[in-house]
Amino acid sequence: MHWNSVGEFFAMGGYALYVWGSFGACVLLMVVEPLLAKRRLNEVRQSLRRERLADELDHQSGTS
Amino acid sequence: MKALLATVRRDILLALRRKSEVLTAVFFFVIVTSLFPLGIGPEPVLLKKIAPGILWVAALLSTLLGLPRLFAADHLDGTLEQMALSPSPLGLLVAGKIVAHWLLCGLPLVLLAPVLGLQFDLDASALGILTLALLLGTPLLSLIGAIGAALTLGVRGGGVLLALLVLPLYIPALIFGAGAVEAHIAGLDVGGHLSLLAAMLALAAFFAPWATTAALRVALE
Amino acid sequence: MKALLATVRRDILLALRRKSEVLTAVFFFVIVTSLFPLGIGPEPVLLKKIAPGILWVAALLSTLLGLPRLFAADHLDGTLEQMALSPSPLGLLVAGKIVAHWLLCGLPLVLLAPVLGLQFDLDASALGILTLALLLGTPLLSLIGAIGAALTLGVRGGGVLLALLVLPLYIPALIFGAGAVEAHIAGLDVGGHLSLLAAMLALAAFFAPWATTAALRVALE
Amino acid sequence: MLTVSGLACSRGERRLFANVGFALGSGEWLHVQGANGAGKTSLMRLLVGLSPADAGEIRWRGEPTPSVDFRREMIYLGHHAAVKEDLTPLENLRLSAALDGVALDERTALAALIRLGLRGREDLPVRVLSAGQKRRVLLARLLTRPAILWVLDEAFNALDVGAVKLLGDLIAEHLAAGGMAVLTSHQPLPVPGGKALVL
Amino acid sequence: MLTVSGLACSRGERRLFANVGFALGSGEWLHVQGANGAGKTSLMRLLVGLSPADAGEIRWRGEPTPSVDFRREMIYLGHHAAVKEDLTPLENLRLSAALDGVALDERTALAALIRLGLRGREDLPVRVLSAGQKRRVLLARLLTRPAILWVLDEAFNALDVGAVKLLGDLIAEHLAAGGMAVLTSHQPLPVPGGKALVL
Amino acid sequence: MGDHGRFKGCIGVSQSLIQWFRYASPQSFYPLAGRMIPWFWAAAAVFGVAGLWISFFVAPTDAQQGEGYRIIFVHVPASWMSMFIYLVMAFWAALGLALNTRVSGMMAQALAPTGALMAALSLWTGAFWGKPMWGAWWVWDARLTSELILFFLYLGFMALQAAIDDPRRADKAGAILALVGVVNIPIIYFSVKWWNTLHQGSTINLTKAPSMAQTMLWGMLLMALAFWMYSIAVALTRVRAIILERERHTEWVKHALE
Ligand code: HEM
Ligand SMILES: Nc1ncnc2c1ncn2[C@@H]1O[C@H](COP(=O)(O)OP(=O)(O)OP(=O)(O)O)[C@@H](O)[C@H]1O
Ligand SMILES: Nc1ncnc2c1ncn2[C@@H]1O[C@H](COP(=O)(O)OP(=O)(O)OP(=O)(O)O)[C@@H](O)[C@H]1O
Ligand SMILES: [Mg+2]
Ligand SMILES: [Mg+2]
Repeated sequence: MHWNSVGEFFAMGGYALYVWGSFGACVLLMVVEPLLAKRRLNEVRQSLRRERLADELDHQSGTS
Repeated sequence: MKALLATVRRDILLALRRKSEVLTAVFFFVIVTSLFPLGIGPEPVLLKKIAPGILWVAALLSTLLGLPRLFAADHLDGTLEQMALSPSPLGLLVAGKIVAHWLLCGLPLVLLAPVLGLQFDLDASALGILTLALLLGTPLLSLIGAIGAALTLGVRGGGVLLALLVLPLYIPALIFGAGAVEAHIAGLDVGGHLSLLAAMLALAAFFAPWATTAALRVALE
Repeated sequence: MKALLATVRRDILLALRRKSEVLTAVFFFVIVTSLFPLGIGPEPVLLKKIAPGILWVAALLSTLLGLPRLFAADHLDGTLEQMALSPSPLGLLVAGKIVAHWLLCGLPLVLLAPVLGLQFDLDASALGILTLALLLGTPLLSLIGAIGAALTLGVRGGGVLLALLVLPLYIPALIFGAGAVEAHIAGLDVGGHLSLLAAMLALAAFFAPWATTAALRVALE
Repeated sequence: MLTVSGLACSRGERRLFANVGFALGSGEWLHVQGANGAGKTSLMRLLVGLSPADAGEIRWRGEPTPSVDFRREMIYLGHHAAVKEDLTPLENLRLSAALDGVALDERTALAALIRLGLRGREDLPVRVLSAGQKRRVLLARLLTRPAILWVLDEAFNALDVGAVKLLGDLIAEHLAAGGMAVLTSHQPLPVPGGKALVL
Repeated sequence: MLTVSGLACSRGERRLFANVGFALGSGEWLHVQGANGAGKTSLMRLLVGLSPADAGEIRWRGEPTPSVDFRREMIYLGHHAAVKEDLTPLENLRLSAALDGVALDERTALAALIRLGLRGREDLPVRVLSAGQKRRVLLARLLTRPAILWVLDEAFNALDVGAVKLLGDLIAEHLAAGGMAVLTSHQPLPVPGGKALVL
Repeated sequence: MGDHGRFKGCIGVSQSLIQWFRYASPQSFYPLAGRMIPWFWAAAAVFGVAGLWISFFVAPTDAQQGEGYRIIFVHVPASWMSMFIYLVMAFWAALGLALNTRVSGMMAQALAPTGALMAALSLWTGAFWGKPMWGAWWVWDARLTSELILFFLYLGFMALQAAIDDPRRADKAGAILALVGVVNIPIIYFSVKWWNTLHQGSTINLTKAPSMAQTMLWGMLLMALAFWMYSIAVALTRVRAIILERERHTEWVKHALE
């Protein structure tokens, strides 16, 4: 452990912009991408559920 | 006027429907600008020197690339015939198509040029001049290009003949547009270059729709 | 084999019938190479330095410009369907079309490049290398381009998507092709560059017709 | 209202027709007949003003034709599909109305498409439709764009039996409402009456 | 010789047809019928091997189809004109024969064009021909390219009365010589006999 | 003769593999992927935490580059993954073309955005490294350029697929493009050898001893593992969505939602 303070850690020996810019971009994109993928999955599921509901309603009105 | 807006809306809708179209015109611009450093080699001083020329030539070529499609699709499927027969004046519809073309092919280049210029290590004020010159120049390219596209419509040899007709007319825009940035880098005044560009734009805005309409009528005969 | 020759003959006949086509591809090459001196300004040393890069980029762009038409016309009017159903193997007909494309768009560039290079003040031996590199490189451009043309056939976004797909694949040819001439000017050995180009050409000659045929069958489905 | 006199047309060195003349009043229609290559399409294109005639004149309400009034009151559907393959039938219809400067709400457009038997296809891109369905999308414009003179070149091509009957009915309704029509077709037309012009 | 069984095809989410089967022997022909959008064109494209079927199989002389033999013995003419607008009818005919690897001398080609009523048009670029004349150029291939199975999609479209009769005769001759044909058309066909397949 | 037997055995194995791929239906793959995803997330988290710990608290300051070198811990994994994912994508594409399996096309389509993301990260972090080290955000160096080409290939693949509506056709066209683009991978990898460039040469080499501090190497490897697990997890999530989108009209999807 060679950091003497939190401030020193964040300063990254004067390379803060570059180091944090890189790590930050990675973290940001790697958080956003799974969320987007997950949302895509949820959207399909949602629309499938809606369709099934509609099917059921059709069926009910058809038989009654 | 409503018909003009309707045309703009329609063309933009069509382009968006083909999703990739808008993005890829821009990609072409990006790729062409990055081809030159590859062909020429990575010397920063040399690259900075030729940057304005390259950006302008790339803008010119990517406008050119989209031109054959400006009227061709409408011509092939008969929509252009219908436009010519429409109660709205054909000139208005044509103006709408030109505006849409600029919004789709010209404006993105203007917005992107500063970013690409950055890669060539141009400084902020040079980038400003570059953007301004492109803002005046790209509508000019669309207007002149429309005349060429209409003249070569349905003609044998299409796209390449179009390039042959249009490129010479683009040369003044290229010289003054790239010249403005170079003059600025050399520390000279750029007012002259830019006002010449503006004058050419005004002239073209006045005559090009008219010439294009006439050429389209001939193509439809 | 007879079918291959028949395709070559047919495509050349069609191109000659549209007279302007052959000439204008060449004109495009000429005009693009002469745009740069206009955009960049007339400094002989600078121009000589960037000459190989510019000539190669121009060759690449003028090949690209003709690519969308490689299969499009045959697709639109249904001839491609007939080819796919013909008793002659489709791969052979496709190879014929690629050969014809090179004869029409590639070969003229090779023949013209020395003349244009002369304008940029390149000396005789550099011109020789340039011609040799183009002779190996332009068929490569046609082969790779054919794959792209087949993949984007009838797809929304057509021509520009094609550029997006094909240009990245052209980059190695550009680097080695222009690199050969630059290396020669710098007094280095060019054998490595040229043999790499030749290797890429052999690879492409082997795989491209196959990939193109597969892509065409997909497009026809 | 439409009077044509002394019309002549040649293509290449071939004279297709000369001295063609006719007049159409409200409720009347003209059947242009002739073998392949006789010049029917050429005549139609002269009529609507897409190409100039060698001789003769065409008057609409007494005015020489390519007038704005004429363009507003005439609709021409040719050999071409004239629909955008990437758009849906509904979008095609609404956008072409917008270009003509005609207001067209979604309801009317949809009704027209359904009348032409495109129910369930309103939201597909035209590209995937069958040959006959593409023609129907074009024909839907007859319902959404008010016009007095209908100029239809081989409009019955590629249509199935039901659609042929439907289009016949549409034309008959249009004539009954005081409209006019100029038609070509190689099949017998399911529209009663009509003058014939043989080229 | 042509046996089809259990053929199924869907487009998008729509099932166009399933379990289509038939057999054609020498001298027989099949009339594929159905409303616009029923799937006639789609069926033809499956038959000739342009697109893959969802299920089912197609055999020619007992072999599964996209075989070289099948391609040699079959000719398919679709909705498209499939002629080069810049070439003359004669050039079109000879070049397409060359692509198929068939020898075709000028005399035979000319005779075919004349039989199809294109006399005097052999040397015009196809671009200037009328709609019906373009179709005739395509149909001339039936005479110059020997084939056993003719697959013709709406071949009677755009033809005038004389040409319809002529094509009917051609088909009848072909059948009498032991050929086979699969046809679609919305009009009644001037060919006697024939099985019907309604989609 | 013994060889003969082994040869036969080989055929048997490859045939059963082919059978497996052929019947690896979306229907059975969908739940399987669902069960695997949490494990990959967990692995990604573990490796990620360990890797970050080493990158920031264990690895020593570099003698030449100071703290700036720490970018290596994201730059190299992202670069590796961008190339590796392309290879995997091309593998699935080839499989789809050869065996006409449904899952392969979906896998290729699911991998592309993640690959593009990795290529973008490689470019981004490289640029953020280049500015302090070389004094420029971007230079037209061979490796940088070929990585840019890779990024464009990913974009091209996605644009091509987006431009074709029929999924079957989109898969096949995409597969052909992916296979053609594979030539770019060796170019990226060997570019530092073939041209004398600004970019770092290989530090990891199978034949030579690593020229890098042991702890740095460990940090890089752990981060690479984390990126790897992450990529698998995201791609599987996306492939599940794609399976449902494409198979929405089949019976099994209606029951798979419970
Ligand atoms: C936008 C700019 C950059 C791009 C696109 C890029 C791309 C790549 C790629 C693709 C690799 C993996 C290739 C391999 O492992 O052989 C890599 C590795 C590496 N890069 Fe970069 N890079 C960039 C900038 C930089 C900079 C500025 C530095 C340092 C000054 C750097 C240092 C390294 C190192 C040390 C490796 C590991 C090499 C190895 O271990 O094999 N890169 N880079
Ligand atoms: N340059 C030319 N030289 C000679 N003849 C020409 C030329 N251009 C066109 N033609 C002829 O002019 C005629 C044009 O006919 P048009 O298209 O009007 O026919 P149509 O009656 O509509 O036929 P169809 O029933 O086939 O649609 C054709 O016979 C064509 O061969
Ligand atoms: N993606 C899709 N989604 C839904 N339906 C589709 C899709 N693609 C095609 N179709 C439908 O498939 C059918 C294709 O029909 P096809 O072209 O085979 O008809 P056809 O019988 O030849 O008709 P025509 O008589 O009009 O030529 C059409 O009804 C079309 O609407
Ligand atoms: Mg006609
Ligand atoms: Mg059909």
